[in-house]
Amino acid sequence: MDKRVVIIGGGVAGMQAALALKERGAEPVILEKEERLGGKLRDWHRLFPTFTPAAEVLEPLREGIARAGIEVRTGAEVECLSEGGAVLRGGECIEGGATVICSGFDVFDARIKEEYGYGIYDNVFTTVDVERMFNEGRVATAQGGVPQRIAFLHCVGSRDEKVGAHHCSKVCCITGVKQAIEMKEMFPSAEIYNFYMDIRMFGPGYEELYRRAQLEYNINFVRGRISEASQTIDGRVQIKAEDTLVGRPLKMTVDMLVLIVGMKGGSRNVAFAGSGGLTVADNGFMQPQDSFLGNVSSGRKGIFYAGTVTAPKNIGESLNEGVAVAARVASYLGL
Amino acid sequence: MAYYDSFVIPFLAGTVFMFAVIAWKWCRWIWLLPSEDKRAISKGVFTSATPKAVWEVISESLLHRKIFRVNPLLGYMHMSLAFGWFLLIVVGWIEAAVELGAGTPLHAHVFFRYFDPGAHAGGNPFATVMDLLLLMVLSGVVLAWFKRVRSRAMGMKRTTRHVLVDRVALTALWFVFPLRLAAESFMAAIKHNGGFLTGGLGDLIAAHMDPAVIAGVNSVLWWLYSFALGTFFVAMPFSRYMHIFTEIPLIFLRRYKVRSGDHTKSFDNFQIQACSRCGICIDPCQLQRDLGIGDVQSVYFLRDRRYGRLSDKVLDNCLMCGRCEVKCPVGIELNTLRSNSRQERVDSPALTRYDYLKGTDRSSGSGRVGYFAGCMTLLTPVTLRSMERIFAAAGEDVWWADRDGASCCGRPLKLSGEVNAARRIMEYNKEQFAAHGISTLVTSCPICLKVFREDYALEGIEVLHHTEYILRLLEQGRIALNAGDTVYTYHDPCELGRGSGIYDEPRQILGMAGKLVEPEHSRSDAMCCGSSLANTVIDDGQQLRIGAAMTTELERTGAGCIVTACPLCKKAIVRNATLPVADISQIVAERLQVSGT
Amino acid sequence: MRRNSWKEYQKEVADDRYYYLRSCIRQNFFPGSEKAFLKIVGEELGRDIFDDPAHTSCTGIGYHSDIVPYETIMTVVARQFAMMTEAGYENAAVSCITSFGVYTETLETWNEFPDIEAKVRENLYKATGREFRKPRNVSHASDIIFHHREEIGRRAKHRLVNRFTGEPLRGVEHIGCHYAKIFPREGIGGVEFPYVLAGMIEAWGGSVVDYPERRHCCGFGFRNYLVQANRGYSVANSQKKFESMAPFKPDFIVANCPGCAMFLDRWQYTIAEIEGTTYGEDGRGIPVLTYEELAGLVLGYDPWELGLQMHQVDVEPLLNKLGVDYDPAAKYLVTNGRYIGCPEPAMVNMGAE
Amino acid sequence: MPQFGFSISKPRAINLDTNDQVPAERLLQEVPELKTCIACGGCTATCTAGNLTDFNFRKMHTLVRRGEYREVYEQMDKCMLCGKCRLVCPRGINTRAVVIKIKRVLGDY
Repeated sequence: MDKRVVIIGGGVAGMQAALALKERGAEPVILEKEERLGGKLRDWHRLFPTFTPAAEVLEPLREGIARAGIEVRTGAEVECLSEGGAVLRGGECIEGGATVICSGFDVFDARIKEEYGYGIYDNVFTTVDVERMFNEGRVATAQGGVPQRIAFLHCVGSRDEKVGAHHCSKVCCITGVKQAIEMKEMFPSAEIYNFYMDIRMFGPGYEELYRRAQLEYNINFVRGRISEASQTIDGRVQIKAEDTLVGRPLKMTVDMLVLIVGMKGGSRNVAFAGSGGLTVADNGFMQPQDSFLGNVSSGRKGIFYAGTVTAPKNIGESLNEGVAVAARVASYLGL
Repeated sequence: MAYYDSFVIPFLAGTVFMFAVIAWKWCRWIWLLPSEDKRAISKGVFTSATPKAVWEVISESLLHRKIFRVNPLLGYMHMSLAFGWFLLIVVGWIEAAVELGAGTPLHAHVFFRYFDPGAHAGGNPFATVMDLLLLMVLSGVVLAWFKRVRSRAMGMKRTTRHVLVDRVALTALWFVFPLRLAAESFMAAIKHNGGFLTGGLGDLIAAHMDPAVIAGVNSVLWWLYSFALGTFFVAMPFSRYMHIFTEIPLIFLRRYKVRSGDHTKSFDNFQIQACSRCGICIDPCQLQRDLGIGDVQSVYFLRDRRYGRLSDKVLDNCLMCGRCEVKCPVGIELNTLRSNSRQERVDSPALTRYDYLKGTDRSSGSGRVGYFAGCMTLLTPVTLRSMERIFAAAGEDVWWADRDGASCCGRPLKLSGEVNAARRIMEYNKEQFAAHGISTLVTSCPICLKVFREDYALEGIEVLHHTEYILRLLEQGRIALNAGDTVYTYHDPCELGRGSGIYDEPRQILGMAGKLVEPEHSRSDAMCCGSSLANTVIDDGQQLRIGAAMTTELERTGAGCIVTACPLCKKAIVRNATLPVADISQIVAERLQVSGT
Repeated sequence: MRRNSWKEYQKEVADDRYYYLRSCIRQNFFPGSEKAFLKIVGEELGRDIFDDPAHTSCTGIGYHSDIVPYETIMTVVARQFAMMTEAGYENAAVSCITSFGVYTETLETWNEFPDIEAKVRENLYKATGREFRKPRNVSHASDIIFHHREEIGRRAKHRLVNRFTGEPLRGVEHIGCHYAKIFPREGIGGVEFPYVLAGMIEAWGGSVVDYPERRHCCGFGFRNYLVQANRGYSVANSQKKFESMAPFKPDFIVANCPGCAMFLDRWQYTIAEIEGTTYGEDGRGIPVLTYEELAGLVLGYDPWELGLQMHQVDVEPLLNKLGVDYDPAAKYLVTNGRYIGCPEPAMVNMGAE
Repeated sequence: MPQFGFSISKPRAINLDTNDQVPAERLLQEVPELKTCIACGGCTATCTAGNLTDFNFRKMHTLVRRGEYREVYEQMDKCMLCGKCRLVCPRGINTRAVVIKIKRVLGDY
């Protein structure tokens, strides 16, 4: 049988899957649409809950790929699936004995929630912007000032009927806590507020980090969803929420409003489903065969999943799925 | 007694009964009209309104010109039945008068062939005309039967489901003309007094049947014919066929500028009973089209209100988008009637409900132009920002009524029926407008616009939607646009288009900014986005489906950007669209020419 | 009591040689109770108890009403101890729950902050020239009855048994908040499962009603009662308890706090007059006793000697169940035969008609 | 009756043993999605009336769902039905219907 395995997407799940497959004797080829491997993690600064630099996860993976001599096609955007592989933009077919879809998720476009003013007001940012600023080493308001008051808003694009997202993006709660702490470390005198509907701390060390955010970093957590934002005369952002635990409307002016954007299913999912005979779940992510024994299988022969293509996951879970899918693919190919 | 036979009794009894009931209804309704309506009538009678009404009666009640516009076949069906029957009566009356002399009793006209004294072997021109007319009516009946089976062929996807009294009247009506044909044909077999149709059939019958049998069948048929007429006349005032006569006074009253209003009144009866339940209002309804809700449309609302069994479900479940109202061949004020039904049901005095508004003033700035964003616009800040830029570019000093949140305009409350309570809010807002000395009030919300114009009576203050205001600035040269090559498609908000008649202004503005393509349904036929505040029944999923269907149509235009002019519509489209969606003010603000260039 | 967790909270109660510290309001509301206590401890049990005419109010009500500062009340307490020291006693027998709370709070403060104790000693000496030894044992009077409950039970003339049915009488016990809610270790049974009164009821043949609002305050709350406008809140607390206990059909309520006994009794009248609601059998009130009265009845004392005519809710139904022989005509006559007047008939006493 | 100069305070506790849940159930039958409310407070924060008065829509409909109806009708009267709350609700609740139905269930409609 063909030992070549087509891996769509060179994020953490795809790289991990390629490394594990190579170890098992397969010949993986990674198709990455960007110019470098790394996926969404390339734009990330540090990882929750340990504040591990993203590079510490990315570099060993990249080095491993290079050392193992795994074939990597960058700038290769997959249009759809073919019989036994993938079709690149431009029409080229890359085929093998199996295909692993590791195409990940899309970040919710915060502009859709117009009332929060992203892209309209200068000082409204997303968590992605904040990571970029951390990477650039300079966080400042649009006017170039030091933020004295920062508000984070949880669940932007998650659990919101109005944007067609019933699902919880799972990792945003802890991201909000992590970034709040990083902001506080950067601006010790700043007041930081997190506006939330529920705080869901599902992972090891997450709840502990939440507790530290409250206790050690004096991050304020207000149970209420911001309903609207507007720009003040000095370019700051006035936000309105209800402090639901008090039962009264609350308004405040902040120097930065950070929207904690959620994950949505990848924009290519529908094309993959159409061309590969796969199923897109109601939440827009790919539907694995089942949630337990078949969570890296698609239900179609020779097509497998790993990482956030099937649901919101954190880095650790995505990496584990890379290993898990390699085992499944290896047994499928009889390696 | 001359020209009498006992078979005419059902007909005569039915006729007397029908006219008595109709007379009673009309007299009562007119008597109960509010005095201002009575004054309007007495003022209008001796003006040109009366001849215009007469012409309208002919063109609508008899010829059904508006239905022709919906579908020619449907129009012909209605016209053949109404006008054909009318001519049958008129020509029949002339013929009877000529043959029998003036002063003959009513039934002698109607059953003239039966009482016809002379034999016209060969050529009675009247008989030929009457047969032609009968043929015309019969063709209408056949089409009506056909419509029951295949409504689509007549331009209607769905037809009305009728109540029992309608079915009785309808059945009787279907029988009237075939029975007339049969009775006159048998009579012609005896008397040879028929035209080409009845006479021809009569000859056929005479040739193949025993004369005694013919005589027996003949007398039974005349009885049946009279009975069918009588049944129809008895059922008629209680059925949808009441519209036949009610539409006539309605046309006159409307010409005399009598209208329905916020509160129910006697005039509403003329409108309600002028509904023929033709069902033309069903197909345009998006609740029907997109959600499959088929029992709340205007025809059912009017029917239930007429029979006093209006349920909340029917009354509340309407977008009041007005798509049916523009299509109604009778021109019934459907939204007004629905509103005043809601008013009658829920309105309470609530004199102190909104006292908290007194003394609050969240406005800022000052100028002759006031800007009222509207509650919903506060959730589409792009619009707000764009208006700020436009005002600044035009050098306009602006009084900002509600930039930091303020009172509602009152229309949502009014739409739910709470007119009295809404009035309190309106009074408060009016005081605000007056206190700040504005002469122009610009709003970005078509919902606010409509209520400002129609209910506020803002003396000395011109109310404009921002599309109108922006166009005016462009025409005056106070701002100018950089034209681009973007292809826009424009969605007409219900309250702005059908509600306030503003169709051209946004199109002119977009024409200056780029290229405009129209969706399949536009202007007065434009779709509703589904978010209408008038509907409190449908849930979010249902709103979404209506919005999705309408957005699909906009995206199918091939435009690069969807433009609208209502914050609610914008929100609804954004939820479904893959294309960029913008309020028209945003397009203008983005394309503003910087002064001096 | 099926719950045995009370045993985790035991306290030492002196067996003899008590210095009696009276309660201000009990002397007025239920004068027979304190008299009965002295008689039971002194005569029935043959213990040494000294009722010192020189001791004073502890000023606890003033303290809890923010009128008397803490420094002042500690000095008053110090004077009581000085009187006790001078009389040669070491075991305080406190009649009042408020006082009991004040004494325990003061001693605990001195224990934690010896400098405060030194300051108080100095103040007392400067003001009165007196010095004191801290008591070896501070017990509430109900602790002492609890301590001797078996001996009282052995001398019982009447057991807490319904003589018509032979069933144990159902008693609601109500513990004053300051008995154990301040320092759980100072109360028998602690704060969650207090046993001081329950132990008496069970020792004397009755059964204890364990109802959901058992731990709830009677509502006295000092400032809540003392300000007329706040009394609606005060009575609402008692009402909450009555509504919770009523389904258990209690035969009587016994309290160890002067205020609680007073309010549980009088508020039944108030609620009946305002709302027309009563909580006892036949539409009457539930009789409310002090623990001394309960002990006195068990020992066969005359109910009118015990002062039971001073109660708002008539106790006769309870006396009948106990089989107490009493003279209805003597209810409102004092020992010399003088008529002391009787209350107006009230719904709480007439029952459902 | 003697004049006490005070009345008995009503308990503040929500008593689910005794509260009449029938109106609450009727409301939830008519607007079932109200059950999905996660009390984010978006409605109350954006509320036109709530920014001018103490009207708290989230609290009011929660009270109704708990069978607490005292003063809810009067509070609901402050609502202007403008519908902003419906636009911001992440659960897609037909909040205007909730207002109308609460008043219909509790009041003089």
